Amino acid sequence: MMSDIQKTENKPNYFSTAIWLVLVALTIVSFCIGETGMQGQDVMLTLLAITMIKSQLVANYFMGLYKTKLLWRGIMFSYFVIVGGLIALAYLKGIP
Amino acid sequence: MKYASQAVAKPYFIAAIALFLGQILFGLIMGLQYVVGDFLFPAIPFNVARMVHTNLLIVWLLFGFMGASYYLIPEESETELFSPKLAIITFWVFLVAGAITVLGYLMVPYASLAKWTGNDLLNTMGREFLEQPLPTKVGIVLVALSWLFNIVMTVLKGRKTAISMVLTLGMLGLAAFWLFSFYNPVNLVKDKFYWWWVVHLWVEGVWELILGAMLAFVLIKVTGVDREVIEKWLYVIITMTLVTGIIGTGHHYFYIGLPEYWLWWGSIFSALEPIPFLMMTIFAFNMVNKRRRDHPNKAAVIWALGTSVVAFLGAGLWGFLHTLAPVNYYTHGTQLTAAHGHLAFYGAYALVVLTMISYAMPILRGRAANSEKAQVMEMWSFWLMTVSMFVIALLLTGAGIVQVWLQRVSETPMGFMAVQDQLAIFYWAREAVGVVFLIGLLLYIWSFFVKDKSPVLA
Amino acid sequence: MSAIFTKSMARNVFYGGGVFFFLLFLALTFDSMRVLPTRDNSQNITANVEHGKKVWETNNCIGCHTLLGEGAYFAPELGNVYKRRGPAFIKGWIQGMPTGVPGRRQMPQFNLTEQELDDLIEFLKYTSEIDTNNWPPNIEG
Amino acid sequence: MTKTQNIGTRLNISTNTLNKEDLPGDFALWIFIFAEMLAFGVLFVAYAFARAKDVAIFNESQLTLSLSSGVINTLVLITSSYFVVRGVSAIKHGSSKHCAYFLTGAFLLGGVFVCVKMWEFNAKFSAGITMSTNNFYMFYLSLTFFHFMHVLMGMVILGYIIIKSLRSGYSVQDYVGVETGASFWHMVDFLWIILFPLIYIIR
Repeated sequence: MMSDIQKTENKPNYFSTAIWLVLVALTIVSFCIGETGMQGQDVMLTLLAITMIKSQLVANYFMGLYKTKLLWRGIMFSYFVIVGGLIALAYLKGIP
Repeated sequence: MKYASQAVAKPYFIAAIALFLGQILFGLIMGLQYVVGDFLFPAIPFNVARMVHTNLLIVWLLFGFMGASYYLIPEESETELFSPKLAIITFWVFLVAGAITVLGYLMVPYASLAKWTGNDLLNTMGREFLEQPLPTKVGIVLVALSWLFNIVMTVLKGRKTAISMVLTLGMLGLAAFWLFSFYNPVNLVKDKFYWWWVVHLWVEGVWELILGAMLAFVLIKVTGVDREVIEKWLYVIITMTLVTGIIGTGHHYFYIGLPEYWLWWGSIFSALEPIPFLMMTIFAFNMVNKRRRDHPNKAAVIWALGTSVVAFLGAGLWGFLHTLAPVNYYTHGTQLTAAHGHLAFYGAYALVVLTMISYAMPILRGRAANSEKAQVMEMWSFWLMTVSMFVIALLLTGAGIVQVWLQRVSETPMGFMAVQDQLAIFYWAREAVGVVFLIGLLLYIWSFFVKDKSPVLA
Repeated sequence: MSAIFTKSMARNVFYGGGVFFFLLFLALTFDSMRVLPTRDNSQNITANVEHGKKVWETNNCIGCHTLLGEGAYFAPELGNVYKRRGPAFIKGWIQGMPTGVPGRRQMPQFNLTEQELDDLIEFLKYTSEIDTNNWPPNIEG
Repeated sequence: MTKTQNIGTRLNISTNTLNKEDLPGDFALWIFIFAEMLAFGVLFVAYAFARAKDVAIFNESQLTLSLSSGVINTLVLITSSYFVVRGVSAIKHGSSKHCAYFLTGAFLLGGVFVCVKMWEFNAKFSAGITMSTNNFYMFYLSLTFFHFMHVLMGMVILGYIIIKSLRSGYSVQDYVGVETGASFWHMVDFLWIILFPLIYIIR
C-alpha cells in the first residue's frame, strides 16, 4: 500500500524537481555575476530579468498558479513586471 | 428589543447626543475666535474651548461605544447582560465625572485645576487630548474596566460571535493603550512617542475594531445578509487595518525627534492605510446591494453607508493627502491636519455611533423603525451634517494649502499671524458652514420628538 | 465564488497578522529608544527644563500653540521660538499679555513668576535643539 | 463554513479538470499575501529610488555585505520551497507522513536561514552598523529584518501544519490547510528571491 502511494506520488515530482534545479542554476549565475563585481546597465538588466524569471517560476510552479484563473496569474505577473520595471527605471535614473 | 437588559443602552445614547451638541457649540465658539480673536475673552480663552471641544468628542464617542456594546452584546451573545445595574452605575459615574471635569475646565484656571487635582503627584496633564486631571484619568480606567468586565462576562456566558470577539478585543485595546496617558517623561521626544500610543493606536488601531464590529452588526440586521459572509469580511478588513495602521503610527514620527527611518516606514505603511477603508466602503455597499430584506429603518442604512464613505474620504483620502514624509514636511501642524482630523473623526466615529443610535433607538423605544416623517427628518440631518462637514474639510484644506504656501514654501516666508490674517475668508466660511452643521444636528435631535402617528411595524 | 474562503482562516490571519505587526512595531520601538539619545537633546535636560515643561503643561500652552508641529493650530509654532525670537523677547511677550487689541486673538495672562518664566524658556531652548530632521522648513515654523 | 462544505468545494474543483482552479489554499490568507506583496513591492521600489539619489554611498556600502551568506540563504529558501511542494504533493496523494517529513525538511531549512541571517545581523551590529548609519543600511536592515520576521512567521505556520499532519489532521479530501501554509511559504521565498539580488548584487 505504502509503496503504491509513493509510486503515484513520485511521478509528477520530476517536473517540480526540474524547476528547483533551474532555480538553483539561476541563483548561482546571479551569484557569479555578483562575485565578479560586474556592473553597468546590461548587467543590471540581466540580473533583474533573472530575478523576475525566478520569482515567476516560484509563483507559477511552486505555488501552482499556472493552473489558476487568468486573473490570479495576471496579478502575479503584473506585480513582477511593475516592481521590476520601476526598479529598472530607478537604476537607469541613477546612472550618471 | 430581544433582551430586557439592552435597555441600559438608552441613557448612554442620550448622553452621547447631548455631549455631541455641546461639542458642536464649543466648536462654533472656537470657529468664531479664529476670526474674532477676542470673542468671549477672557471668559473662555481658545485653549479652554478647544479642550472642551476635543474632550467632549472623546467622551461622547466613548458613551456611544459603551451604549452600542451594551445594546449589541446581549443580542450577539443571546443572553441578558451580566449586570445591567453595574452598567447604569458606570453610566452615572462617567457622566458626573465628565461633567465635573468640563466644569473644572470652564470655571478654574488650568494651572489651579492641576494643582488641586494632584498633578504634582503624577504629571499627566497639559498634553493635547490628554488634558484631563488625574482623578478623571483614573476614572476613565475604572469606567473602562467596569465596561470591559460587564461585556466579557456577558460574552463568556453566551454565544461567542466574531462581532462580539472583535468588539471585546477593541475595548481591551482601548483600555490598555489608555494606560500610556499616565506616562509623561520629561524627555519631550519620548513623551510624544508614547503619547501617540494612546492617540494613534486608538483612532487608527483599536477603535477601528470597535467601528468594524458596530458596522458589521448593523449591516447584518438591516440587510439580512448571511452572518458568515459579513463576519468573514469584518476579519479581513480589520486585518488590513492592523497591518497598515500599526506601523503606520510612524507617520507621526517624522519630525518630532525620532530616527530618520520613520520617514520611510511611516510613509510606506500609512500610504496603505486607505486600503482597509476602501474595502469597508465596497463591502458596505455590496452587502446593502445583496440584502435579503428591506429593513423598515431606511435612515439606519443611510447612516451605515455614510459611515463607510465618509470614513474613506476623511481617514483614507485626506489622510493620504499629507501622509508622505516629503509632503508632511510642509503640511505638518497646519490647517490641513485640522481638515483631516475633522472629516476623519466625523466619518469614522461620529457617524458609526449615530448609525448605531439610529438603528437601536427606535427598537429601544418599542418599534422597529421610526415613522416615515421622523426618518425623512433624520435623513435630512444626515445630509446637512455630512455635506457641511465635507465643506468644512474642503475649506480647511484650502486654508491649509494657502498657509503652507505663504508660511513654508515661499522664498520670503510670512509669519504665522500674518498668514492667519490672509486666511480669514476661509475661516468665516467655515464658521457659516458650521452653523449649517449645527442646524443638521438640531434637526437630528428634533427627529426624536416627532410624534409617531403611524408606527412602522417590523 | 467557488474558492475556499473560511471565517476561521480569516480569523487566524487577523490574529496572526495583528500580533506580527505589533511585534514588528515593538522591534522598531526598541531600536528607536536605543538611537534616541543621539537626537533628543536629553543631555541638556536640567531640573530647570523639567520644571519648565511642567509650566508649559499646567498652563495648557498646547491648547493654542503647536510644539514640534503638534497641538492646536491657533497660535504660532513654539518648537523653534527660542531661535526665532530669543529669550528676552519671549519673556517680555508672555508678561505683556493680553494685548487687548480689539478683534485680535488674545493670549491670557498666566501670572508666571520670574523663575517659572526662566524655566519655561529653558524648556523651549531644549526643545529647539532636538534633531527633528530639519523641520520646520524655515524659521517661521 | 463547515468542513463538509470545504470538502465539497475541493472535490468539485479537482473532479472538474476543465475549469481553471482558484487560488491554492484559503482565500483569506491570499488577501494577506497580496497585502504583504504590496508592502514589500513599495519597499523594493523605494529602495531603488533612494539609491538613485545616492548611488555612491549605496554602492560602497553594498560591498560590505556578505554575498556568500546571501546566496546560501537563497539556495536554502529555494530548496525549502521545493520541499514544501513535495509536501503538498504527498498529502494530495494521501500520505500524511510523507507530507510531515517534507515539511519538516522545509522547516529545518527555515531554521538554517534564520541562523545564517542572525550571524549576518550580528556581524553588522558588532561593526556598529544600525538603521541610522546611512540610507543603504537603513533599507538593508529594514528589508531583511522585515523579511526575517516573515520567515519566523512562516516557520510557526509550518510547525503547526507539521504537528497537525503527524496527527493525520489532513487527508486526500481535505488539505486546504497545507496548501494555505505552502502558499505563504512560497511568498516568503519569492520575496527573498527579489530581495537578494536587489540589495546584495545589483549595482
